[in-house]
Amino acid sequence: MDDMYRDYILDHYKNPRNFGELEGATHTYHDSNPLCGDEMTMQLKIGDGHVDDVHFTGKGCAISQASASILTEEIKGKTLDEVKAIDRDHVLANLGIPISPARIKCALLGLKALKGAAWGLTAWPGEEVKAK
Amino acid sequence: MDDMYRDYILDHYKNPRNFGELEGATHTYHDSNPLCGDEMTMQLKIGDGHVDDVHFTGKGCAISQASASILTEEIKGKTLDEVKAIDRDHVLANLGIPISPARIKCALLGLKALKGAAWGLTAWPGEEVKAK
Amino acid sequence: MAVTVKTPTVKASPLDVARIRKDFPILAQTVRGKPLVYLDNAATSQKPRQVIDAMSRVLEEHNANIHRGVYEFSERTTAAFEEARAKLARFINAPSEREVIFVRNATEALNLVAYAWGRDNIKRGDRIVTTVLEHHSDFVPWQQLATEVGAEIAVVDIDDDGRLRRDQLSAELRKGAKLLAVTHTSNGLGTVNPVKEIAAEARAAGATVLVDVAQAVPHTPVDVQDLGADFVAFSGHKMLAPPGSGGLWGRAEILENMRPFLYGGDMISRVTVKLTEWNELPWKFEAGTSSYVDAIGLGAAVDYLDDVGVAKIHAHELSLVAYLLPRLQEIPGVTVYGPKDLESRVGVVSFNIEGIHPHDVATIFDREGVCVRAGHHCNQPLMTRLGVAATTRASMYLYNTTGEMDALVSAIHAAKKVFGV
Amino acid sequence: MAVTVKTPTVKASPLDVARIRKDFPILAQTVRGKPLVYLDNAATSQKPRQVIDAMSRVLEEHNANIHRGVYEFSERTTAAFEEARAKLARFINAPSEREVIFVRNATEALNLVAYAWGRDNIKRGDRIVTTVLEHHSDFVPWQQLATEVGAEIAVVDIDDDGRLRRDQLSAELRKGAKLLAVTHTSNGLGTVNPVKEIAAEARAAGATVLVDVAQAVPHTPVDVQDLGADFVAFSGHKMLAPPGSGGLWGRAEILENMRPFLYGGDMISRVTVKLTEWNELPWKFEAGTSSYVDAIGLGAAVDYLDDVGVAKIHAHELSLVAYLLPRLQEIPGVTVYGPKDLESRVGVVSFNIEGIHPHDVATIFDREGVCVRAGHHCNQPLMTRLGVAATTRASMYLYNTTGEMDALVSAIHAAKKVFGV
Ligand SMILES: Cc1ncc(COP(=O)(O)O)c(C=O)c1O
Ligand SMILES: Cc1ncc(COP(=O)(O)O)c(C=O)c1O
Repeated sequence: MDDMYRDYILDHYKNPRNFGELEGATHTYHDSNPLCGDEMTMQLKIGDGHVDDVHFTGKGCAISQASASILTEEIKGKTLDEVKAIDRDHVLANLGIPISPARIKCALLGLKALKGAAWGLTAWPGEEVKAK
Repeated sequence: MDDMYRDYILDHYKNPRNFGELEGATHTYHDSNPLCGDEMTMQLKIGDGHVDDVHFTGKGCAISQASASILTEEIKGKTLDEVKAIDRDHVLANLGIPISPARIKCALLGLKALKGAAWGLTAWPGEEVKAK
Repeated sequence: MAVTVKTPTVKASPLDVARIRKDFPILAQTVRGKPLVYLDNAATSQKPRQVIDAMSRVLEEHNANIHRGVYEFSERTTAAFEEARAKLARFINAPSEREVIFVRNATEALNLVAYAWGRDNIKRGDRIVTTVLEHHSDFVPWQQLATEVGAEIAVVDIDDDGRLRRDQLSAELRKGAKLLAVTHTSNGLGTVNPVKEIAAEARAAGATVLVDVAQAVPHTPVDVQDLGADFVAFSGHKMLAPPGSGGLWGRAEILENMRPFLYGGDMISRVTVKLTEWNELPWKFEAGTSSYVDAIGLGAAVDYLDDVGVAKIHAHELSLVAYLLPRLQEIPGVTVYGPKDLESRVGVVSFNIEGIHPHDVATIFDREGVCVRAGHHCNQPLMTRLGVAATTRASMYLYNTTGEMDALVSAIHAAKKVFGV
Repeated sequence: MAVTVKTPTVKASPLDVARIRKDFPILAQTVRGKPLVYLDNAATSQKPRQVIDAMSRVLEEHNANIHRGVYEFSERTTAAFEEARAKLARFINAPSEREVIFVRNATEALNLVAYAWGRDNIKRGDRIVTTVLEHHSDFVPWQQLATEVGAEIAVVDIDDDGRLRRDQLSAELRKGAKLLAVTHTSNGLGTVNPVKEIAAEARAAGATVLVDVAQAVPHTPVDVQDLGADFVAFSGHKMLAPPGSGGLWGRAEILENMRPFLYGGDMISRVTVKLTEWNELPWKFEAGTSSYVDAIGLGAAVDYLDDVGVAKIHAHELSLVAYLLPRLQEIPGVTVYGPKDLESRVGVVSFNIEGIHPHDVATIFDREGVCVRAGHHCNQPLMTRLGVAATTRASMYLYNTTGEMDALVSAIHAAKKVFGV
């Protein structure tokens, strides 16, 4: 029936790729979306400027989990700079489904956690609200 | 032309009766209406339970001044109990002009000061808002 | 967790819902081509034509700033504003209009009490008793006040049916409490607390009693004198009025002894460079230009509710709950939170579907035209207590129908189909 | 007290007032059989059809509580609300929407700063500099804060023309000040202060600068970045929007470091029994359900003002003042307060008629259909400074006409006739 809950989205939700603790992670970032109670931790193992491995853990809605799962598949082997350059439009395009304004934060939680990890943050500095 | 600013109102305003300090006053009460800046002091000389004399001082709009002036004329010689029994409807009827809600406080300032004096108050106890 | 109500025993609603629905222009709208099924009434209610028109009428016919204008429009608008206050006072049976303060919403009312009463009456070492059922707006102000002054906060738990633990509450009150802050009706579960008994117990223990009636006033008759509270707080937008309107009721003796909250405008009697004197009640607590159009809208909403009858609205909501609950419980994987019977509850039904996050539920519902809330409902301590991150909440009002309950049930099946659960 | 403008040199208004008037349904009303002459715009403005319709449209077409609803109506209403914020931010040239907080009115904005910034930043012995021109809403919060914490307050005087005493102000700032709270435009006299220069001076002296722009934003272009202030406060209802809407702008660095003001609802990110985390700007300062209908009305008002052009509105008002002032000064017994020229002023004209109390003036005006304000205009320190208890104030806006100025002058003659002065 569905525009949004396509098979591959549900598949990523039910069978998330790269899910679980990453042993030997060099970069870890935890984030959450208190509005819906979603939690997400991204872990990277970076060697020689490349993503040797990536795992995530967390719980949340289908959109946030699928988005994170898809993202982990994409970035394996990428350079750290390439990871840092991924933007929200790219993630939304990759998801390939219409995302309503209320669900944007769900769709971007994985990216936010990934960026936090890639930049080596311990807390998120700015905020997501676009300046004028 | 005028319903409200009748000749006798303007006459009381311009030539207030019983205006000025009352020597030998036994009861004095000062009140004001900060909204319009009106000030009013009522002074009574009570002997044997009767109003032997009454004076008022103050400044304000035509309505408050005329209302006070008319009131002082009326109560001379009355008993203290009679003075205490005067109510707002009586004062408004005596004024004999239509008073809009915004001007009610002006019309009743004299009465309020008079009551304060008659009851021997130093500060006004309750408040004028009608209970339900 | 007994289910005491079965489908056949549903009491008929006392309302003529079809007629009522005609008063609400928004209910004729469609969402993505489907009829609107609005079940987010605990978040905010829809507004009848009568309220919308009352607001436009002020702005088109006699708009002027209130209280200080010596001209007819100002007098008419002032009269309409103060008449709305009188209606509201009657509606909650306040002893006097002087005790009814217009605020933006329940949140402002609760914070007003925390700032203007709390800062002078809650001292280091004092105890505030509250409950895990509270909306954040009746919890965080007390938490912050307690932190600021060094007071202690005790949070009374619920049992597994979503009922307040009276034993715990009594124990906490016995330890001594300056304030009991308790919700009348839970926005998360629909539980109605036995506030009258609780208030009596708290006052006997020496506590000031504040009751959050934001979910009560719209749905059940509330009589503040019968309740025995010291303060009650509520929002207009949950009771057919526009956002921007709401009320704080407090006992006159207490309000009179409180410092003001916001300073400026109408709340003032006299200002000198050195000193300021305050206006009388209720205006002492209404600083600046009031939201008089919203307040007049609230007056019109009270008229509407009075016409229909709040007791009937409550009975109507219960008839919907009685219809819905057994149908929900038949669906595999659906967990309903809170009371499963009709005893002391309103038309709020919180649930989860196994394997589907509430946000996904709400998104799929939306495509079916069914508007519900998914999230923590500003009830995070309660969610933690329930052991969930979020729930899906359907909340009803006078214009909802059993047909809409069916639509909700269908939407659940649709969601389960999408997720294959 | 030079009168620099004489009747013949009146500049033509750049506005098509006849067309504008058609947008304001209330202007077609009559008062006691006479056409409405509304000259109480400094108290509140009238509202165009576009604003009234924008409000009804929300309530009839997509009303839902904002920010947390995962369904279309909530998303549409949220979008309209945040779009209104964006419009407002552009209108005052705020660097970011994050810095624009919706409040009920200027009074709430000013108190928000006093509570959430003032209590942490003004300490015993600190100095607050303000002026005798302030509205009570920008004076009493500071007076009360100063009393509470033991700070000192310095009130800068005006000269006999109603202009701020810059020499005094400089002297006070040199003595040291934590805060300068100054009005941009006086609601009592219509004076426009040289706020940009003053703000620069105050900031150089180390003071935080708060500017009350409640009478400025509706009548003159305001650019907060150019102004150089740290906070500005204003009300929607004075700028064609409904009561219940208003704005506080503050620099992000300052807002981020401030504690919240009201607690509950949207301003929260996460609550546990022990601890609460706050939402991001601007929502950190918007507790409970916002007056989103009023805010959306304010967005529509900004659109309207943008369409007409605020600079043109200012020029229009000055053309009315230029027309009125010489006519007033011809009338024996009329005293005009404040600036008598067109330099740095808006369309506010305060005056008295010898021998007639302002309240009697306003009452007689009302019967002529002329609505003006009589009283202290929440400006008691200013009244004391002027040596009067009250004044009569005519204040203009985009829809007023020279014909209405004539009506005002006639009304003065009528009042003089009644009183025989
Ligand atoms: C200069 C100024 N500041 C503040 C205010 C207060 O506005 P509000 O009553 O909308 O809070 C006013 C309104 O009269 C004003 O003119
Ligand atoms: C029980 C309860 N209290 C307080 C509030 C806060 O209401 P408002 O957002 O109108 O301030 C709500 C609204 O959700 C509520 O349900």
